[in-house]
Amino acid sequence: MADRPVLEITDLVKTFGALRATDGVTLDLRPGEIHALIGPNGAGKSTLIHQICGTEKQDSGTIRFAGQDIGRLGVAERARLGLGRTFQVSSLAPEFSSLRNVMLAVQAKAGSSFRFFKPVMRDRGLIDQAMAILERVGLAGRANIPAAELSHGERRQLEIAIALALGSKAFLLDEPMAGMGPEGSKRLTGFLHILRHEAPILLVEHDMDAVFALADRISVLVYGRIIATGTVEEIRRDPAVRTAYLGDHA
Amino acid sequence: MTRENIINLVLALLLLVAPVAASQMGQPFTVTLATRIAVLALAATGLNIALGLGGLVSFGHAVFFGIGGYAAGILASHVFSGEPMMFGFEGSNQMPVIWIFAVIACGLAGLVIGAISLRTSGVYFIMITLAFAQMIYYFAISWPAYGGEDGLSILVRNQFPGINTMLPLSFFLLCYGVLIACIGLFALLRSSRFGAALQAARQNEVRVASVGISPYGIRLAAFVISAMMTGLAGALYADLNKFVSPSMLSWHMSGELIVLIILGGTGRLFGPVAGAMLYVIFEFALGGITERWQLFLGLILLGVVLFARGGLIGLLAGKARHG
Amino acid sequence: MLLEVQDITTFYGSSQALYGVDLTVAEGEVVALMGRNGMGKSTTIKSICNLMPPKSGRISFSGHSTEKLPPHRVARLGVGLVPEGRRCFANLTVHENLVAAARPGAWTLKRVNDLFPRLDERHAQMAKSLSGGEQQMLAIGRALMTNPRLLILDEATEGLAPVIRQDIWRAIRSLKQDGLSILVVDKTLSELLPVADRCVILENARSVWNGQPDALTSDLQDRYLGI
Amino acid sequence: MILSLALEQLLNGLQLGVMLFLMAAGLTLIFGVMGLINLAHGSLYMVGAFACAVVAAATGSFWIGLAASLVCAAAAGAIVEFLVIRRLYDRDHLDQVLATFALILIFSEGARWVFGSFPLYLDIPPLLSGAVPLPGIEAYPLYRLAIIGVGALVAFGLYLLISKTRLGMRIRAGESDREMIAALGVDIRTLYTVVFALGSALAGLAGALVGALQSVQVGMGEPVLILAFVVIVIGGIGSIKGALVGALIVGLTDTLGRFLLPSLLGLILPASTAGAVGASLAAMLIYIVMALVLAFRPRGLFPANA
Amino acid sequence: EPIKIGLITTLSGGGAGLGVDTRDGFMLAIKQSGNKDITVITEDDAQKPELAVQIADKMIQSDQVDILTGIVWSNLLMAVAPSANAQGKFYVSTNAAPAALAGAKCNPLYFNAAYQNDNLHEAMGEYANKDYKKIFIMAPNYPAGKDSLTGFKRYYKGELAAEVYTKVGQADYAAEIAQIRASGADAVFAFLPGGMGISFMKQYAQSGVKTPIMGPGFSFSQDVLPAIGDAALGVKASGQWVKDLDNEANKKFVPAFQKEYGRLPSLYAVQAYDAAQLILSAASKASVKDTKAFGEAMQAADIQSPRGKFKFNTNLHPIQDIYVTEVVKEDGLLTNKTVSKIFTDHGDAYAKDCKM
Ligand SMILES: Nc1ncnc2c1ncn2[C@@H]1O[C@H](COP(=O)(O)OP(=O)(O)OP(=O)(O)O)[C@@H](O)[C@H]1O
Ligand SMILES: Nc1ncnc2c1ncn2[C@@H]1O[C@H](COP(=O)(O)OP(=O)(O)OP(=O)(O)O)[C@@H](O)[C@H]1O
Ligand SMILES: [Mg+2]
Ligand SMILES: [Mg+2]
Repeated sequence: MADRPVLEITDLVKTFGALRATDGVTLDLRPGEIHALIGPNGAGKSTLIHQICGTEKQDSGTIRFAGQDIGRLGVAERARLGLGRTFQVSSLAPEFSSLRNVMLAVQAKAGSSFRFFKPVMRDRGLIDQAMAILERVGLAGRANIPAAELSHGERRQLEIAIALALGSKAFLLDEPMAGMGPEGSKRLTGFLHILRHEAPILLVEHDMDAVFALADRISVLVYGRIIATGTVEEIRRDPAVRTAYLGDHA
Repeated sequence: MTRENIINLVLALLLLVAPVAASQMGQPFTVTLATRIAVLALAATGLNIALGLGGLVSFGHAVFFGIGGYAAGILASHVFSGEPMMFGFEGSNQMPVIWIFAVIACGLAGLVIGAISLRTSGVYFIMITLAFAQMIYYFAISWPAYGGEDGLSILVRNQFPGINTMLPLSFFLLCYGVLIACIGLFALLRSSRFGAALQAARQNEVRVASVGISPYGIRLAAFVISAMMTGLAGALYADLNKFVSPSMLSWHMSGELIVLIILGGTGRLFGPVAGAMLYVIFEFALGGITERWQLFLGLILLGVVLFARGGLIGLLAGKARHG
Repeated sequence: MLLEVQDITTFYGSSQALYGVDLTVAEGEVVALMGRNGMGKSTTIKSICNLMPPKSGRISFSGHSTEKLPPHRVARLGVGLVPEGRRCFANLTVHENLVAAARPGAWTLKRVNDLFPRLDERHAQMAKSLSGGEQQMLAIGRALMTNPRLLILDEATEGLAPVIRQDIWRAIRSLKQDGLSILVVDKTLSELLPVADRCVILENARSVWNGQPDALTSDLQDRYLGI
Repeated sequence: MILSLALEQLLNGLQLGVMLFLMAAGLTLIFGVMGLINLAHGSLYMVGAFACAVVAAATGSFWIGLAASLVCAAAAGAIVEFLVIRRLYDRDHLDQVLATFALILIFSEGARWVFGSFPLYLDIPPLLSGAVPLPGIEAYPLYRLAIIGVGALVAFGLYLLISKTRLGMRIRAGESDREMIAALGVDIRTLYTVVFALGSALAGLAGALVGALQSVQVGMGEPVLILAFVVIVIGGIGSIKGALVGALIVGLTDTLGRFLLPSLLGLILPASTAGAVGASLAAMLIYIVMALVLAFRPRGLFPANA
Repeated sequence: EPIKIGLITTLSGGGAGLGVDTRDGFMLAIKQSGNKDITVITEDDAQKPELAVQIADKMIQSDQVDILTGIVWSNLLMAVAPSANAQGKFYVSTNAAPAALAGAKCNPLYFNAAYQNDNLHEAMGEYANKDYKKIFIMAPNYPAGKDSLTGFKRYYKGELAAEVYTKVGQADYAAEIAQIRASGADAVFAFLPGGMGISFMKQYAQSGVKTPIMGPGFSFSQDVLPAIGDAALGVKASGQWVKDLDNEANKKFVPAFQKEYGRLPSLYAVQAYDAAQLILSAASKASVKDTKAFGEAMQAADIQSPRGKFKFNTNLHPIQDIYVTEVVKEDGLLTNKTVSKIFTDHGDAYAKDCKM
């Protein structure tokens, strides 16, 4: 793991009024790893993800991604550089079918959204790529169902499919397991094991079984500060983490 | 062939056959009505790109309609009066030249208005587009050079190479041709990658941004294309009436364009055609029967919104499918 | 019986989402509604609240049929809903969320704040800027403030930190002790089963199994829940 | 003299602003709080003015007319809500625009059917007629001062209603999630009917009050409608404070623009041209201001939910 | 021989009052004539130029009318009349009279039975010379408004306190009234048609400013006076027709109109009444298909106008007397009373540019 980190965050600060939601966070993500970010509700995990993707602007601190300072770029630009994300609350194009949701991502990756004439539904290349990805996440059977009609769990799967289709260089997953049944969680866990070899994953998750099974490193965020970083075993034993977060789940 | 396609074909044929037959039977006015339908449908098709596909409810599209109209009126008036416009340019009474002017002018106007307006969204967007339209409306009313509120007459309809535009039927066929071409363009746009991104941006802006497509750029492009198409319709409308006036720029006009689209079916390929047919025929038929026609028009519109969701096409062809 | 659901079918437009669900909740009972993703749990709940009225079948709440009742009348019979996805009122403050729909009873602002001190800390903040877990607490608190006879929790612990989740289960147990009836959907069986008096399992939008938690063998779990 | 004119124009701007606020108050209530674009607001304004004119003519009392305007507009609003509007809350803005556009046609032609095409007579009550001297100003119409008073009262009352009462909370909750507030046991349908009627009553009140100063005729609501939209959009939709500030900005810009622009241009152009060009600019001014505000603050000056 | 007349006027929307009077005045003359050969087709233009064009097209193409008439507004007239003339149809204007059609663009098929737009303003300019030295003039900022002030200034010799253009459709005049107060003018000339005038007058009466007001007759004609109320009392206006004019035709016309429609006629009604009379008189002399003969018969203007003398200028606009009136209350009803005659046989400034 001597490679240079893909994503490096240094001294990030974000305040909402009097609240320091992110309070000097320094964190990195290295190639091939799953780095779990855990912490109590309201600790600032999603806020951190928002700043990395650009939906919120940090007050100070730097964010470097793939060797470039991305702290000032817009959301779309960062996504084009290869930051893939899922949302804590599913965010899809509701009228589009699962397939078309993924196709949109495929076309976005190709940077070809200013093609005005060729009909997408006759674009075999586009469709095949999207279908392949739907198959990987197990949604192929629901390819033609509008996203609005998918159940909660299926939407989460679709979000992952979109992130995959973007061929991202790093994944930021905000609670991907939330709302998935035991079966789905199991499958997703297996899936993330494979995904990590494509690109490293920053995983925010409250499902400790999944986190313990997956993470190479865990950082614990409490009140906007990282209070501990370490391997699964180190974190499980850390008394501060137990009181702040894990409780008797260890 | 889907049911919607069949309906579209029927509408297209109806709009073509009715005036041709009427003109054979010596009812030239039907041709005029049909031309009006075609031109309004074209304007609404333009708006449909922004509104139907992109969800951009522009309450100021009359600006482009009016600019297109004034392009025709102003260029023609200089030919007529013999005074050069600027840089020694003489004006023109050739439709192709006028159309190019109209489309470019509207494209530029669309770029400026869109670039500012698209910073906002939702109701704010509705209102800022209206604001621009009102600015230009008041400007046109009080700007004396081209008639102000009194408007500007085009004494002789502009010409198109190889066609005698003074014949109502020829002029209709010309407008019809332009309409069909633009509907074709709309269909292409809608099914293209650009169209996919545009429609996705309407449904969920954040999603589109986070796959790496800037919704702003996509929308701006759509707005400009939409403006240009509506502007082209404006130029034809001026020639149809042989007259332009600021009322082409008024908010009523913008409202009417929106009404046409919803009446026909928002985002549907032939929605504007169906809407324009319905609207013009109502206006004409009701206006002939009673002075209170606006009351009945209001009731009919209300009925459509409340009970025929998806407009006429939605009623006949069912819900739109998105692949 | 407090709640009786008999063989309901429900449609989203023309697509059918429930094909015959039976379910009862007795006074003071905690019933767990289980099933894989997309099997119709949330739809059943929406039907009970008449947010998605069933097309056929019967629902009655403490003897009153809820047929044709608007949702607010159903709620006033004593159904408190914590919906899937929280659905807090984004443009209201935490405090306002809690009191907007409150009805008098044992649950007061103070009691809810004692249950979730975090809500008290954030009382003046807009709900939309709360963290996910905070919103979840708010949704539960909001339902309790209506002083329901039946509390319906649709994935109420989703996205909560383990400590908080334990708090919430503790709260659910104490509500149960107080005699409140609860219908609960949750994914974490290890936490759910100890609380439940009875389980109902949905498979392909039908209720297929109904029994005590101890009777839920690992064979059954494998077949219906994919574990 | 100059100073007194400037002072008077400032007061005029303020007064116009308050008048605009009165017109916009009902709209911002319905629009901001219930999330409904109600183009028929101008029609309810007209209903108020007509009711006041007709009843005042019949009874000889402006005050009874004023009461009638409140009642009629509220009743018209409640009926419209019951028959039409309540089917539109879940629809997108587009359907709302079309439906309420249709309502404008129906109201206008309906009113013409009943009252004919000629303007009606409605005059200021004797109690409030005439002008009074103010410090620095020779004379200022009493009625306009009264409008300032009523506007301020309405602003304050609405503010309290929306942000301090439980009713207000429920209405706002309904805006963010109607289904959910119903599932919690609040009869949101009836509540919305009440709010809509209230918004309509405010429109009617404005119609009656302003109608006494202006021409009471079919179509009087349309210019008002657009102005009212401009006002609430500048201020930020749904915010009573925003509507008030927006109204004052529009009132002052418009008054001062009409007055100053021609004079300023007069320094460089011949008087008659300056008058015309200045007036053209002045007519566009509020729209320019609105575009500027939105270009820099895309959600208005005081976005309600920030 | 049958004649078909298309009457396009505004019967819905804000300006419908004027259209209703136009239609009623016109139909009164047709009815009185008892001429069964004449058919009148009436349609509403809703004050929209596009709609007016469409209706005109329909009337010409499908109904095959011989004569169009009835439009109230200049901008609609500009949309309809030139193109109707180009298609060989007569247009007889009952009100609108833009300068453009009186001068170089005059047309042998275009008759104006009302006036030229500037006339009434010119009359007020002339009248103002008598009593006032410094006048505040004001009009809406659109072509008719500018024409109006130009017309006024053409005859007015004194000093202008200010020349103010207001927004079209403006409803609040506090700012202008303040300017009037500060200007030290000894009179105000305001051209504010329709609702604008009503609003202005009501507000002016409340303002405590006492400077006298004058304006063109149609701002204070019978259709708006009741709405302005007592605020209009004493206002001086100009008109080519006044209700109390002492001539035979007028003595018959006013009661007849009142009997038929239950209200007093306005200027618009008289103009339309005369337009119809002109057509009727020509119809009795020539065939409408023979445009030259019919046109000449029209130009002869062989009618008894309630205005008294009436004849056509070379540009086919009227030459007529113009009066100054004052708003008074008669039997509790506001109306205009003649004060004096200001112009005798007055034509317009554009006739010299008309080469026919
Ligand atoms: N726009 C905002 N304005 C004010 N406070 C905010 C805003 N956004 C977030 N916060 C606050 O910042 C804190 C961090 O929120 P965040 O959503 O990042 O938490 P989280 O760690 O993701 O929690 P969870 O695990 O529950 O999702 C919370 O207390 C939240 O209330
Ligand atoms: N709004 C909707 N329109 C159409 N179909 C829907 C809608 N919501 C849900 N469905 C369908 O109804 C079925 C049942 O969904 P429901 O949400 O009740 O499942 P669930 O058991 O709660 O699943 P999960 O555990 O994922 O929340 C699913 O097949 C889903 O696709
Ligand atoms: Mg979070
Ligand atoms: Mg569910």
